[in-house]
Amino acid sequence: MAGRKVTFTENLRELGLFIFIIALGFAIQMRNPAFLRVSNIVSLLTNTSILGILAVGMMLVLLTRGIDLSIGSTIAFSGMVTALTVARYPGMPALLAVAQGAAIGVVIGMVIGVLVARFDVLPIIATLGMMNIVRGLTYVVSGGRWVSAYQMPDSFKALATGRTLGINNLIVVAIVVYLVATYFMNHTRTGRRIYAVGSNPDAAEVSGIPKRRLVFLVYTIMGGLAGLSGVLWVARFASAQGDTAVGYELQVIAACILGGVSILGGVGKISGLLLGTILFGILANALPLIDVSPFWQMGIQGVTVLVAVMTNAMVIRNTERSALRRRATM
Amino acid sequence: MSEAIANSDDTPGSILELRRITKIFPGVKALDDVHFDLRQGEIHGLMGENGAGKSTFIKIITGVHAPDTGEIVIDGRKVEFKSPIEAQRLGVAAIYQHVTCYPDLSVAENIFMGHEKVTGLTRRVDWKAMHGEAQKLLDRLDANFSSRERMGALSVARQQIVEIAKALSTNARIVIMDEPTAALTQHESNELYRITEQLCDAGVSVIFISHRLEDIRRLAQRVTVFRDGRHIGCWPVQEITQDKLVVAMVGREISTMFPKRRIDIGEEVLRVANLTRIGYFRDVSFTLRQGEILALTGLVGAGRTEVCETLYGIARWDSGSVLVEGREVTIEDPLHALRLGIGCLPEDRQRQGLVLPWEIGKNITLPSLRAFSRLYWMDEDRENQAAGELARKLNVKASSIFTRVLALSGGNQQKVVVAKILSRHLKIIILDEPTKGVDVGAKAAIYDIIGDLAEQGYGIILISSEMPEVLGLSDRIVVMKEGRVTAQLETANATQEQILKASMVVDATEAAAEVAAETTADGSGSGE
Amino acid sequence: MKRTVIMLLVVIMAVAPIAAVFARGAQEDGVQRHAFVFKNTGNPYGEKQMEGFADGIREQGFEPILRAPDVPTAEAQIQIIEQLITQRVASISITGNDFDALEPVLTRARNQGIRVLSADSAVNPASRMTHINQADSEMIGRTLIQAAYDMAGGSGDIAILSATSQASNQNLWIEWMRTELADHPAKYRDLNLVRVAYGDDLRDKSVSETEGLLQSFPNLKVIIAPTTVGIAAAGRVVTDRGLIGQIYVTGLGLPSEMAEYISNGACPYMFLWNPIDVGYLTAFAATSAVDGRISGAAGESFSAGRLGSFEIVAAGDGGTEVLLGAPFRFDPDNIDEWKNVY
Amino acid sequence: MADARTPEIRIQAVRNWSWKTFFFQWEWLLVVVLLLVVAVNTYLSPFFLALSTFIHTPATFLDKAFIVFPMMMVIILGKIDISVGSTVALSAVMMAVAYNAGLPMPAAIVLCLLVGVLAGAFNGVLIARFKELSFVIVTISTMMIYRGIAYIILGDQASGRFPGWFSLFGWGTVMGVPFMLVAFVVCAVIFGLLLHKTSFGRAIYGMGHNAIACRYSGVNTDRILMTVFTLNGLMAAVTAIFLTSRMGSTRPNVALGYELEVIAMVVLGGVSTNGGIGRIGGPILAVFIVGFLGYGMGLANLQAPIVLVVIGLLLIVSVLALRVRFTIRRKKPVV
Repeated sequence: MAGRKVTFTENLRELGLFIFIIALGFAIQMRNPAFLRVSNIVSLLTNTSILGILAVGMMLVLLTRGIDLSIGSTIAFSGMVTALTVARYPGMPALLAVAQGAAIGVVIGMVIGVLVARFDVLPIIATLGMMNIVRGLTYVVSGGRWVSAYQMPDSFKALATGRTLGINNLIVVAIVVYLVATYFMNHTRTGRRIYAVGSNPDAAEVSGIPKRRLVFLVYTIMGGLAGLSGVLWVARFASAQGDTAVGYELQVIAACILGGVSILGGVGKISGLLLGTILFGILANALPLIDVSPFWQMGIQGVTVLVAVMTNAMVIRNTERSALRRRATM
Repeated sequence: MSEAIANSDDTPGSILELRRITKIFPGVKALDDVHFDLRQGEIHGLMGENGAGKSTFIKIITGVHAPDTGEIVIDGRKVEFKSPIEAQRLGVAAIYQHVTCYPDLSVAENIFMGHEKVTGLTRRVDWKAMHGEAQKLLDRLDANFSSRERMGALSVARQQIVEIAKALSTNARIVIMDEPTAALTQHESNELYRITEQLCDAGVSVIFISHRLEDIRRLAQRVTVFRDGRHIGCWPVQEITQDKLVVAMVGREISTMFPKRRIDIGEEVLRVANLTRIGYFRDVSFTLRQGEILALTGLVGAGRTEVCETLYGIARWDSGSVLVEGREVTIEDPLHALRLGIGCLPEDRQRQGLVLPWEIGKNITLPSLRAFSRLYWMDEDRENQAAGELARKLNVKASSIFTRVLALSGGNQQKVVVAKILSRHLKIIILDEPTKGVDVGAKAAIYDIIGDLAEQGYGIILISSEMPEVLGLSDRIVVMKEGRVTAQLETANATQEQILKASMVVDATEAAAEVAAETTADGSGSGE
Repeated sequence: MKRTVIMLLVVIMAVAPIAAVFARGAQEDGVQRHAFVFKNTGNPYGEKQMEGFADGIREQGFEPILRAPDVPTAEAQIQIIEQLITQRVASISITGNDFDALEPVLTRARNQGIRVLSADSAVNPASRMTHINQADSEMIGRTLIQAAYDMAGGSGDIAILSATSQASNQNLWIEWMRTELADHPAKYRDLNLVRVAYGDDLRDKSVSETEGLLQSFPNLKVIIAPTTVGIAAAGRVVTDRGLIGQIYVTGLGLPSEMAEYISNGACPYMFLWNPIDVGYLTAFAATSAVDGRISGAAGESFSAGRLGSFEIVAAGDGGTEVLLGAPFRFDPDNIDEWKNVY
Repeated sequence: MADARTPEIRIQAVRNWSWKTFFFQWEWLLVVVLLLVVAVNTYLSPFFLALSTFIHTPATFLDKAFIVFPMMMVIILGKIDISVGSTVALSAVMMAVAYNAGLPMPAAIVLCLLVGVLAGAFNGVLIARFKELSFVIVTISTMMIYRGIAYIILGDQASGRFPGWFSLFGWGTVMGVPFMLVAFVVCAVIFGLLLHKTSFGRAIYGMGHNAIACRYSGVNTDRILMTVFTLNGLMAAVTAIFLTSRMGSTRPNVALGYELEVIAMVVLGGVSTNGGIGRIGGPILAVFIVGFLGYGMGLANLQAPIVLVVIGLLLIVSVLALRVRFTIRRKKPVV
């Protein structure tokens, strides 16, 4: 019995988020019937998929009580370098470009990983520093230029616009990332140990879990996903510029937190993350549809995040109070 | 004491032996030429004051630290651990007081973290096998909760059981328990004794570390004492008296633990009537008078701490009344409580009592910053002087009040917390488990202080799970069980049996009736 | 506190000897230096302007200084101008991130004898001698509406996708677009300007906004985007969605960014001036101002190397300006020769 | 531990002065770095070394430095406030709009401060009342909300046209010294005293190490939390005044990214994001290090990306140095 109750409380969050998304979708649909059209749903998912991919990496980082502020810069850097490469060697297979971008991200992630795991630099500081460094390097390698659509071979642009099994590639990549992440987090030892490290780092240390190696791994994965996203970003918009994705990290973190990932570590589920990302995607994509003045958008996003987390807190408080009342009958 | 060491050499059946272990940390010799041996199926008590080197000792056995010199022998073979995993593989497991649990993960995962069950080919986590195995282990320990429960939702005692299950799951042959009973009540401790003995019957050897002499007497066959990183002696438990053991730990005699003093009990300072906080306790009533020590006892979780937290303004009560010196009061927060003259020595010294990285002096004056400042401006000279005086009065052992609290032993830390309370003018002092995790020498000092306080006319509420403490110190005893007061006794007439009965015995039919009655009461919508 | 004071004292006392060791001696070689401050770094359009400016200055035997902050804000430009004042440059030409906000610092520069001009994106008349305008704002606004009319075949919805809501250039052009629509109600009877959307010059946001436009207005025929990021994003969406031939994109954009969409028909044609020429012209205006040939008053004229002679005219904002010329039209016929230039 | 065994030592109440502890401080490293920055700048640009550089140029980077003080308190409390940049924008916009709507300028300035205080207090109340919400999420959402409100009010406009005397805040001088520098020094003294000499400051440090213990000791932790966040809002409004005065007009997107710059300076100043640790001198030195570094590299006409990379490296290298220092200093394990 007791076990049941706990599970219910813990799924409450996802349920609430789900209901909120449905309600929001309904409200938007009332204002603009174009919202639930298939083409719009597809474009919404396409535009959200990069956010979703990054959110997976960020969740891993947050699970270990870390944070990564450098991903916007990593996206720009990996995107820029990859774009420069394909512009110079148009014959390069697109998948190789993807691999190159991801590898660049992995290297940046490894540097952060070393700083955090080996030298115990606080994640917020290490990534703040790397954010500046990598952004600066992006401008340096590009020499202030952009790489434009005509310079990129079609095969490269097709990465983001092509379809696999009738579904846009970006969505396919996001789905694959989510499936792999679900498996990784729930069914592999490493995944579960990442939860353990975030849940109680000291315990992890004494029970012989390679805490530092896992922290290193987490930032490496985050870097790799950011690098991958950089390539997808550039392919999607068919342009690479130095100021790509400035400040994007905060959106990713906000999406994670909406999805129930705790920045205090150890707590967060892929299912919740998915809902949080979708909600954020709707906010970013649907507001233009319902004729909301662009000047209201930022305020609305902020209020939604605040209301969502506060409602969640209230619901949990109430649940706990009623649980207490039940207990009071002892 | 050298005669005691002799018998530890090459005893057949010795499963673990540590020889001439020395471990030096920068600036401190944590272990100095230490011996230890553990026999097959034995429960070996390990005692020593805080700072005696026990923790380092555990870390060396479990492979967290490597010794500087000396050797570890398991099953007659010399071993060297490069990581805790290697120690685990050789069958060494440690159960720490509270550090090793993952509150956000399930019980099964807690048990198998680090050696998860995986399926053969894909190496994926085999949840079914893990839960099945975990449930089997829990059943073996007679635990009545599920392996799917979230660890953080369990009581300390249950977490302890999970830890033991974890040790069993690694097929550990050598289990180290580090003060497992520190956070447990008598009842829960008894349960733990039973499980530990069960372990030994199954051939596991146990190193049982505890501050409580009672644990050692009940469980252990032999006891080893460390002091200041040195091995003092090792005796069969039957052959050593309690006093001798204390002397070995402290290095000096403690004549009387509980000096009986005759104190004049004065006016009533506190009256609590029908105090209720839904979900925690209900209808709690008692009074407290000047110079009186009122013991509040019962099992952990009986609502003792919650009552005191409510009186100290940490939480609000839902109904009932509190009168301080005859005037009815509301208590909003601890500051309010302090202004009313109520002070509190909280249960968890390190978390609630002290700012650990701070100096002694700053800690002492924290509750009375106002008194040492004018318009927020601190008068540091006056502050230091007052802090020094209090520290001297309580005999805090440190070179100056600028020593960090972090570096003090548990007992001295507790003295600092007491000094904090004394830095304000109070009438009522709540002491929540004042001797928890404190070594024997300091315990006596704290008892002494409590006596002094009563003599000075403070009304004292003492929460304690240790029966000798309750009986030895208090004037009256209030026993709680599951949020209710079940007995109020004059200490002079009280017996241990009476108290235990009031705090533990549950009459099944009576309990059922209570539940039924209150469900309907709740249903009628009385509410908050 | 005591500590802080002591440390500060140490810093102050140590500065002098250290300086003595490291100072190379302020060498003033007498070469006139002219500075150009663009909106932000990493913007190819700006790089081309700076390139043109540098060419123009070097051609006359002076030394160019090219600066741009890493973020497109007025705050950052103020810092750069302060640094330029300290360096005692002869002139500062700036592409303003804000119309008014640079006035105090530019006034300070002028008080120190530095000639101040704005180029491309103006600062207010009080803080500049004159403004080098790429093209007549009125002409841009009206031309874009005429282009939309042409592409829509005279009827249908049109929408504007702008940069940030504060971009002064874009807002001015949008105003002229509205004026053009209002001036000829009969001609544009069936052309509805349904919305002005803002993509903030961010790729992702511009794409979202474009898709929002497509979803909300099924009758949409033309998207006018007077900004490079916006027009490229719109071109991208139209291409991706297979809407080439149904929805047209036009506006102002870099040929390199737009080459793809002009070739594939998503954008039949669009306009821009040559940023290299803007910079080049600015260079000659700056040097002319420094040696006193022009004071910034309307009616004065100066020669600008290979571009010929230019006259200063009164501008709509009360100041004066120099017009580079009419915007250049890029279409499938000429795009290939321009896409590699800028 | 050994001294616990020697019973007859009477505990001393007098602090021993030690040269070792005095020189073994983070701030000295910052002093060295600052001197290094001066040296490198002098080498890079012939214009750097002048009295005016040290007296006048601070005005170019001091605007955000006013937030460094309260942000330092926030970080000592173990929290972070990401919304300050937005608070600057909101209070600046409110001031400009109010003035242009007919409010006299002094009243508009008061309104600006009031808006900052309210914005900070709102953060504080949310964080104190909803303990289960993390400060990160609260301030990320108010970051969006405050700037969002600024956009709603001003849309695509810039607002300004202030009276002439208003520009004195950012451009005026007192006996040859910029008013901003004077104000900064005054704030530094006030906040230094507040942090190190008052019971308020003591409580902040205590809460940074252990908020629960402080609550049990009768410290009004909620009120201190709210006060500190309110101060943060107030100083953000002060920054808004100086920034607006220097620019002469304002827009909803001013002060973008200030929060990260401020946090970086505070951390570079040796304030630990774990809470409880850091002295006022560090962040002050850090303000000048970052400021002069950027200024000097600008004088040498180095491009912005290089400056970004150098400041990022400085942050990481200095924190690495901080790590090394703590490893050296930690002598005893806590047994």
